[in-house]
Amino acid sequence: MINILLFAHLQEAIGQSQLKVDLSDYTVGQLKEWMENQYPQLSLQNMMTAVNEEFATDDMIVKDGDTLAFIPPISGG
Amino acid sequence: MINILLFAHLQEAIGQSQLKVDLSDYTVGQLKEWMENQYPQLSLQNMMTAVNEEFATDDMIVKDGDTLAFIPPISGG
Amino acid sequence: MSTSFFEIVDKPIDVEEVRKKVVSRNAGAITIFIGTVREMTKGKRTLHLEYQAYPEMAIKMFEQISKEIQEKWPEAIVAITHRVGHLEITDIAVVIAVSSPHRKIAYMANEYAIDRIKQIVPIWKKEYWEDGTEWIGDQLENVPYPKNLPSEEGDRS
Amino acid sequence: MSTSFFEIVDKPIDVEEVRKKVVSRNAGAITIFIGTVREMTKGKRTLHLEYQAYPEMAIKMFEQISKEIQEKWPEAIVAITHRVGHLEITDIAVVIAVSSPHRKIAYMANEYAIDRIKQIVPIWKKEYWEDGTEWIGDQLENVPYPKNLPSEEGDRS
Repeated sequence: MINILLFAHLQEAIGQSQLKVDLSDYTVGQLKEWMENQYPQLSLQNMMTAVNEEFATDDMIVKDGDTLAFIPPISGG
Repeated sequence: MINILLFAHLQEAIGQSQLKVDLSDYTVGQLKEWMENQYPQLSLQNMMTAVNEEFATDDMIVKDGDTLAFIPPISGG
Repeated sequence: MSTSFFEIVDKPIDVEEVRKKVVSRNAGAITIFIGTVREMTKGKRTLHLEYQAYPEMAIKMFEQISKEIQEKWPEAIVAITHRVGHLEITDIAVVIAVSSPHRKIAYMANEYAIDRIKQIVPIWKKEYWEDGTEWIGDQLENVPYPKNLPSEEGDRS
Repeated sequence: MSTSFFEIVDKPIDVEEVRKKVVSRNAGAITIFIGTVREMTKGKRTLHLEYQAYPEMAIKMFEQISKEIQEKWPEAIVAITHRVGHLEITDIAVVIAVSSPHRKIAYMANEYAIDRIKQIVPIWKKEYWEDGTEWIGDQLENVPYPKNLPSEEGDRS
């Protein structure tokens, strides 16, 4: 089970801020594809991601219990 | 009559913060010399001065009613 | 009163509280940056804003920025508080306080902090205009994101 | 509550009061510089300080600095308050607040203001150490003035 977090327009696009999915040992890139198949309204290919609150690359493997967050271009400050 | 203001170590050196003197139409430079004659403990040759709250040069003439201030090197902020 | 140097809050930020965190007997200078909600941007009138954060990660990124500053300027002390939720014009979105023995470093470290916040801290701003809303993306390159801009005809400029 | 943007005061400075003077609906950034009394300078321990000003001229010079800033950065708004009298370690000597639509100018104008204060505003600082006192002169060149330094042997460094 991995925990997926969505923010900003991604959250609004699918009407959810958090998903729990049974997909451990996928890479970040594979999870992006899986999400886009489930939610065709999402475009995640160039989206930054974080695994367990640290920025991650597409080839990183997401393990059971991890939290994956999609990080849209930020605009704080 | 002109009004002379002294600050910081100059004020402490002569024990006065203000003098009223009957010396109109002296230049700033001449007033520096006059002050040094009156108070040999003062060294004013390279001292900045202000006339009526604006920086002034040594050749400026100080008129009756003016305020002349000696401005030691500043250290505010 | 919180003792944490890095906070995400959903209430108005008390600037004095952030300043007091960096007070030090060895500080000759404190710089404070305050990001406020501006009404007009390129001729378009903002009505209000909404900020959203990924708080756990945002705090970690604030700590990373502080670590980077410590490496560059070991004597600098940094505190950062960012607000989330609904903000009105002139409201304070972020406060960065930096103290240092000398002022040059206090300015440089402070500006470094806000530049890095805009690069790596997961916080998002949603603009509310008279004719629409938009989650703003990547202000660094001034590229709106995604494409959901109010029409040009609606501009007040 | 004073409405003047430039003040010399003999009581503790309220940073919030200075900040509020520059709040503007068009400001996206406010920078604040706070000069505080530092304990150690080059290994010498300061016990406390005394500041003296030529207030009428100091206010005029603050206004001149503000005018210079307006010429360089027309959208910047500046407020400055400097304290005089007896100050303890960590006490606030000066507060400079600058608001601007964009942050870069708020930083630049703020730093410009403190640099100019140290050049043209008639305010003097007297240091009290354990082994003597001195009216500090011309910090820009780090030249003590006049020659009345405590002996080197007295240093705690």
